[in-house]
Amino acid sequence: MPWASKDTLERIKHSFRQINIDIQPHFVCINVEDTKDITNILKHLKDVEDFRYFIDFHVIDFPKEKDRFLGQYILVNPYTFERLAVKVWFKNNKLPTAKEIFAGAKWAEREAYDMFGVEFEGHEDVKRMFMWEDYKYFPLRKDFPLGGIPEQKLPSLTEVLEGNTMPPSHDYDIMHTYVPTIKEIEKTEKSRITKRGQLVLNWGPLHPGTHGTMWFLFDLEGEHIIQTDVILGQLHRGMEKIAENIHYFQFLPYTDRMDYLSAVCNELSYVQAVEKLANIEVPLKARYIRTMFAELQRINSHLLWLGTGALDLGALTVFLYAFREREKIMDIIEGNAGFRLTSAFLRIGGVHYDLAKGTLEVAKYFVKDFYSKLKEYHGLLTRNRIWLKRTKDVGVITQEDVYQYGLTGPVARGSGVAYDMRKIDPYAAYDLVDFDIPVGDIGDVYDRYLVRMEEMYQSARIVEQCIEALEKMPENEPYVNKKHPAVIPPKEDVFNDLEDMVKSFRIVVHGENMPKGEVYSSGENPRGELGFYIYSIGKSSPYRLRIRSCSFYNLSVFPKVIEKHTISDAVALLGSIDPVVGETDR
Amino acid sequence: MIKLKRLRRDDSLGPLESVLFLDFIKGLTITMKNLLRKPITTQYPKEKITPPKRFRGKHGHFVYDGTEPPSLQAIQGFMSFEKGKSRCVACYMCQTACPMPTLFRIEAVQMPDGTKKVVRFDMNLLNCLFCGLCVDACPVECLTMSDIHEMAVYRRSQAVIHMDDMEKIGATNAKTVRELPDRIWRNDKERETLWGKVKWNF
Amino acid sequence: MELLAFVVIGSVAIVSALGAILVKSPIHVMVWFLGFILSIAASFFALKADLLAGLQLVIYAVAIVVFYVLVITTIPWEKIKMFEGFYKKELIFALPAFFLTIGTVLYLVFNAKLSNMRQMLPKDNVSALGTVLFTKYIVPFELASFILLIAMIGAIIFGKEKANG
Amino acid sequence: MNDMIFTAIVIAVKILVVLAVTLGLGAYLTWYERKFAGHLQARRGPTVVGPFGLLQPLADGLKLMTKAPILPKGIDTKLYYMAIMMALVPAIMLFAVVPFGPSFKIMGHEVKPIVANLNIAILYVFAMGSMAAYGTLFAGWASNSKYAFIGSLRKAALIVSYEVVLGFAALSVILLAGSMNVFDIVDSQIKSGIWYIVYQPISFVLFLFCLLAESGRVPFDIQEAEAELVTGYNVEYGGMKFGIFPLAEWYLNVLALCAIATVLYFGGWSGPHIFGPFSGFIWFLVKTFGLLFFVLWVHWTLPRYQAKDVVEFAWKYLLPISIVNLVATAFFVYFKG
Repeated sequence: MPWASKDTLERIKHSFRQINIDIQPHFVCINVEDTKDITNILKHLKDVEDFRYFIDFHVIDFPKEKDRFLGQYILVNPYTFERLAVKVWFKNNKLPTAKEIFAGAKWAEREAYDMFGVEFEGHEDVKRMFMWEDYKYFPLRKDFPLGGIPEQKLPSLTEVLEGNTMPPSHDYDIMHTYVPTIKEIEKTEKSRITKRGQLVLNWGPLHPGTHGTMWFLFDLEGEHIIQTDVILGQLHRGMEKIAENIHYFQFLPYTDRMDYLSAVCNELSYVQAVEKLANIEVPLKARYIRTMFAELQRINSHLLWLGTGALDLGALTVFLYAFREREKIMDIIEGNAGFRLTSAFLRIGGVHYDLAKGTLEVAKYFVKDFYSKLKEYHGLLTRNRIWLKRTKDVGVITQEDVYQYGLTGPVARGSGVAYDMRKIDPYAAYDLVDFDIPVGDIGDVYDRYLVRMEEMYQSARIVEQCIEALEKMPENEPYVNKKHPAVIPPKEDVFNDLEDMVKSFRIVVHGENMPKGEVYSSGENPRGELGFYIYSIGKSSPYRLRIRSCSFYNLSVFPKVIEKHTISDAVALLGSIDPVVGETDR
Repeated sequence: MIKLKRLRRDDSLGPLESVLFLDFIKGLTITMKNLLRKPITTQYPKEKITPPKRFRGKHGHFVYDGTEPPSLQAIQGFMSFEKGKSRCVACYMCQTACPMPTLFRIEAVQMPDGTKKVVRFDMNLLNCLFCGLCVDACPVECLTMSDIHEMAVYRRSQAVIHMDDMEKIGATNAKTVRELPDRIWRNDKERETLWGKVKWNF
Repeated sequence: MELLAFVVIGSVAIVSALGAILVKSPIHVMVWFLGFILSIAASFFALKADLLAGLQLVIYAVAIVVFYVLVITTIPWEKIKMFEGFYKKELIFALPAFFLTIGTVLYLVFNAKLSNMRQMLPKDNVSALGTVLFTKYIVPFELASFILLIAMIGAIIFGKEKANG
Repeated sequence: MNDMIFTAIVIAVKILVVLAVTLGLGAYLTWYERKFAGHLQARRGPTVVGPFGLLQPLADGLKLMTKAPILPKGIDTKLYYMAIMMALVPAIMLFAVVPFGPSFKIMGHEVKPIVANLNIAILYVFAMGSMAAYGTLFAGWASNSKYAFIGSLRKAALIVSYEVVLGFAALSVILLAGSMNVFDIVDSQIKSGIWYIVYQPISFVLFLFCLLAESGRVPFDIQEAEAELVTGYNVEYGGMKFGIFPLAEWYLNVLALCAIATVLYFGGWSGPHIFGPFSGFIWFLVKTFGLLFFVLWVHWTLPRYQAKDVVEFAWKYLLPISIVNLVATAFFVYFKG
C-alpha cells in the first residue's frame, strides 16, 4: 500500500475544506492553497492521521507562475505505510517552517534555501547547506545556467601557465565558475557554531574517520562533544540540475556516482521511477537479474561498511577480510556490466546485457562461500567484549527520532521501525523471493550492526533464489522490453534491423517524450530509501528531478545523537549511520 | 504482512567467557586460520588481471575491414573509407548520446567525389564517465571500448585521444576482445588466487 | 672517577634547577624540572643508592611530573593574565628562607665531610629500607601517607566543585 | 688495573652490541610486523625490495630520511625536537636491564650479558617504560595541533593508570623471587624448575595488558587511534622525525617489555641445552619473540577500547585484581616460607 487510500484522503478532506486532492497513478498529493494553513495541516497529518514519518521536503521552481516556488512534503504513515505528498506554494518566497513538527525538515529547508533562495519563517538558522556563505547564486533555480556563471580565472586547469600556449584539450576555458576563497570557507566554518567548550575540533573534510569529505565541527569539553555541526558540500555536483538538462537515459550513469558503493541499487531506483512514469513493463528475466545484482551490491556495500566500521573501531583485519569478499562481488559485476564500481548495468526497460556465461556458477560459488565468511566476521566481532563496549548503548536513536528525522534503511530498522521498500512497495522481483526484514529494538550502534549483518545473510538468500530462478529460464528470454517506444533496443538489433536503428536514432537524438505527470518512486538502497521524484511536463528530460537521499537524512540526526558523547563514540556512530558523501551532497 | 525477524541480542558475556577471554580466543583462532591460508592478492604492476570481455576501457575505432554490420553496408557507398582505417560515418550519435556534451570533437569533410570523410575524432577522456552510452549509440559498430584501463598521463593534453590512436586500439586490442566468447572473465588462472577453482556448468 | 661523575651530575642539576626558575614558559619549566629530577636520580645511582634512584624516577620523574604536565597543558594559558613585573611582597617573605638555605649549605660545606656512603649501606638496600621504614619510622611514614591521602581527596572534591559550578 | 680496563671494554662492547642489535631489530621488526600482518590479512606484505622484501626496512628508512623536512606553523621548536629524543631514549634505556642470556666466562672473567646489572632492575623498567610517555606528551604539546594534543593527553592518562597496575602485577613475581634483580629472578625460576607463569597466571595477564597499554598497541592504542585522531600525537611530524616514534613505541618498547616479561614469567633463558653453548641466548630470544608474536597477533585481531574505558578498565578491574593477587601471593610466600 504505497500511496494514501481513498478513505484516508476523504478523512483529511473532511477536516480541511481548503485543500484539493490530486490522484495520479504513482503519486497522490494534497494541494494546500494558503501558506497559513500548512502548519496546521502538517500537525493534523502527523498527530491525527499518523503521517508521522517525514520522508522528504523539496521545492520546484516555476519562474513563470505568480508565486514561483512550490514546496512539497512527502510523508509516510509508518503503521499502514501509506504515502502522501503535501504541496504548498510559497508566498513572497516565504513558507512557515516545519522544523518544529518534523525535525528532519531543518536540513531539508536549509537545502531548499541553499538551492532556491526561499525563506522559512521561524527557522532562524537557515544557512547554506552545500554551498559556502557569501555564495551569490541559487543554483537550482531555472534561471541559473547549467554550466554556471563563469567569472573567475582559473589558469591551473589549463597548461597555459607552464608556457604551453596550446589549449590542453578542446574544451577547457580559463574562465571558471566561482570558487570559494579561504576566507569564505573560514566564514562558513565560523557561522556554523559558536564556541562554548574548551576547543573546537575540525574533524574533516579530509579525515580517515569521516569516510569521505565530510566536515564536522566538534565543540569539545575534554573529550566530550557539547555541540556539533556538519558542513557538507565538498562533493556537491548538482546532480538534480544535471538531470533537468539531459535526457532520461543519459542520467543513468550519473546515478552510479551518487552512492558510489551501491551503484546498481541507485540505478534500480532511478530506472524504476522512469519506468513508472513511462509505464514500461520489464521482462521477468530482467527483473530477476536486477534483483540479483541489487542484492549483490547490497552485500558489497554492507561489506564496505563492515570493513570501515571495524577499522574505525580499531579492528584492522576485518577490513581486509571484508574486502576479499567485496572483490569477488566486484568481479561478478565487472564481468557482467563492464565496470567494477560505477557499473551502469541497468537500462530503462531492462538491463544492458544478458548475463555473461558463467555468472550464475560464479555467483553460486560466491554465495556458498559467503555464509562461512559471514560466520567469520561474527566470530571476530559480535561477541567480542571490546566491540560490545564500543557499540552497546552508544548512539541510541529512538523510534521518535526515526520518524522525526526521516531516517530509513538499517538505521531505522535498528531502532525497530520495519520500513523496507522491498516489502512495502515491491519492485523488481522482490515480490517473488522470500526474505525477512531484520529489526532491532534499542537502536544503538550494536543493533544497527546486527541488522546489517543479518541483511547480508538475507541478501545472500535472495541471490540464491534469483540464481535458482534464472537457471530455470530459457537462454534467449528477453532481458529488455524493446517493444516499448521509450526503450533503446539492444545493440545487435540496431545493427541488423532498420526499424530498431531508427528507433535508437530517435531516442538518442531527441529523447523519448515522457507522459506528463509526477512520480515519486523509491528503492531500498543499502543505506535507506533512495527516492526519485520526477516532475514531467511531457518533454524528454524531467522538469524537476528530486533525489531523496537516504544518507543526507540519516546524517541529519548525527548532531543530536552525538551530544554529550565522546569523539570515539562519534566515530562509532558515524560508522553505524554509514553515510556516503556522494549521496549526501549529490 | 511484512516478515519480520527480531534480532537476538547476545550482548553480554557469560562469566566463564569473560574470565577465560573466550571471545578473544575465538577471534584469535579466526585470524590464525587466515594466517595459514594462501594470500589472495595479485601483485599489481608485476601481475595484471585481464579485464573481462565487457570491460569499458579506453575507446577505440573498429577499422574498415569487411566485418561491417548490415547497417554500415547500407550506407558505405556514401563514405570514402580506406582499408584499415576507421569506419566512422560521422553521424554524431556518440556525441549526442554522451551525457557530457563537450567530450567529443568530430569533424568530417566532403570529398570531391561527393563522399564523406571523417578527418577528426577527438575524445577528451578527462571528461569521460566511461558509461558506454556512446558505444551503444554507434549505429555502425565503429566506436568501441577496449580493455585498456591504465590511462594515466602526464599532461592534460595527452588525455585527449585522436582518431589514429583509436584506430590502432580498434585494430588490435578491441578486435581480440570482440572475438572472445561472452564469458564472465577471460582467464580462469588469474582469478584463481582470489576465487579458488570454480566449477563451470557449460 | 666518582668525583667526575659527581661534578658532571651536580652541575647538570644546578643548571636545570636554575633553568626551571628562570624560564618563562610553564611547559619549559617542567622540562627543566624533569632534567633536575633525572640528575638527582643519576646522583643517587652514582652513590649506589639504587632503590632511592628508582623511587625517585618512578615517583617524581614519572607520576608527579606527568600530573604537572597534564595540568599545565590543559590550562587555557591565553585566558590567564600573565604577571609582568617584580614580585615585591613575595621577595620579602622569601628572604628569610633564602638566608636559612644559604646558612645550611654553608654549614654543610664547612662542617660535613664527604662521607663514603657505600660502607654504610647494607648490601640489599631494598629490604634494609623496608625494615627501617616499617619499624622505626612507621608512625611518620603512615602519617605522611595519610596526609597525602587527605590532600588527594581534598583536591578531587575541590576540583569537582569547580567543575560543577 | 687490568681488571678495570677489561671491565671498561666489556661495558663498551655491551653497550655497542645492545645499541646495534636493538636498533637493527627495531627496524626489522617493522618488516616482521608488516609481513605478519600481510599474511594474516590474506595479503603478502612487502615483497618487492630484496628477497621476501627483506630490504624493505632499509628502503623505508631511506625514504623517511630523504623526505623534505616540514615544520608546522606555531610549534615550540625546541620541544618539538626534544620530544623525539624523549621518546627514543627511554625505549633504548630499557634494554640496559635486559639479560640476554646466562653469564659466561671470557679470559677467566665472568661476564653477564646485560648492560647494567641493577639491583632494582624491575623498578627501573617501570620508570623507563613510563618515561616514554614524555615523548608523547611533549610531542603532542609542541606540535600545536589539536589532534596531537588530545592524543598526548590520552597517553598521559593511560600511563598514569597503567603504571600502577604494572607495578602491582610485577610485584607479585618479585615477592616470589625475593629480588628485583633480573638474574636473581631467573635463577630462582631455574632453581625451582617452574616458571612463574604457573604460579602467577593472573599477574601475567595483567602484565600483558600493561605491556600493550604502555607500548600503545591495540586494544589500547588510544593515543593514535587513526580513525579518531588521524595518528594522534605524532600527526605533525614528518620524515624520520616521525619514523622515530613508532620505532620507539611500537617496536623497541614492545621488544624490551616482552624481554622483561620473559624474565619475569617464562624463566628467562632456561630451557633444555639443545642448541649447544648458545642455548640460553636462543631460548631467551625464542621466548621473547614468541611473546612479541602474540602481541602482534592481538594487535591485528582486536578492536580498540575507548579512552575513558581504558582508564576505567585499569582502575576498576585491573588494579583491584592486581592488589588481591598481590596480597594472596604475599600470604602464600609468608606461610610457605
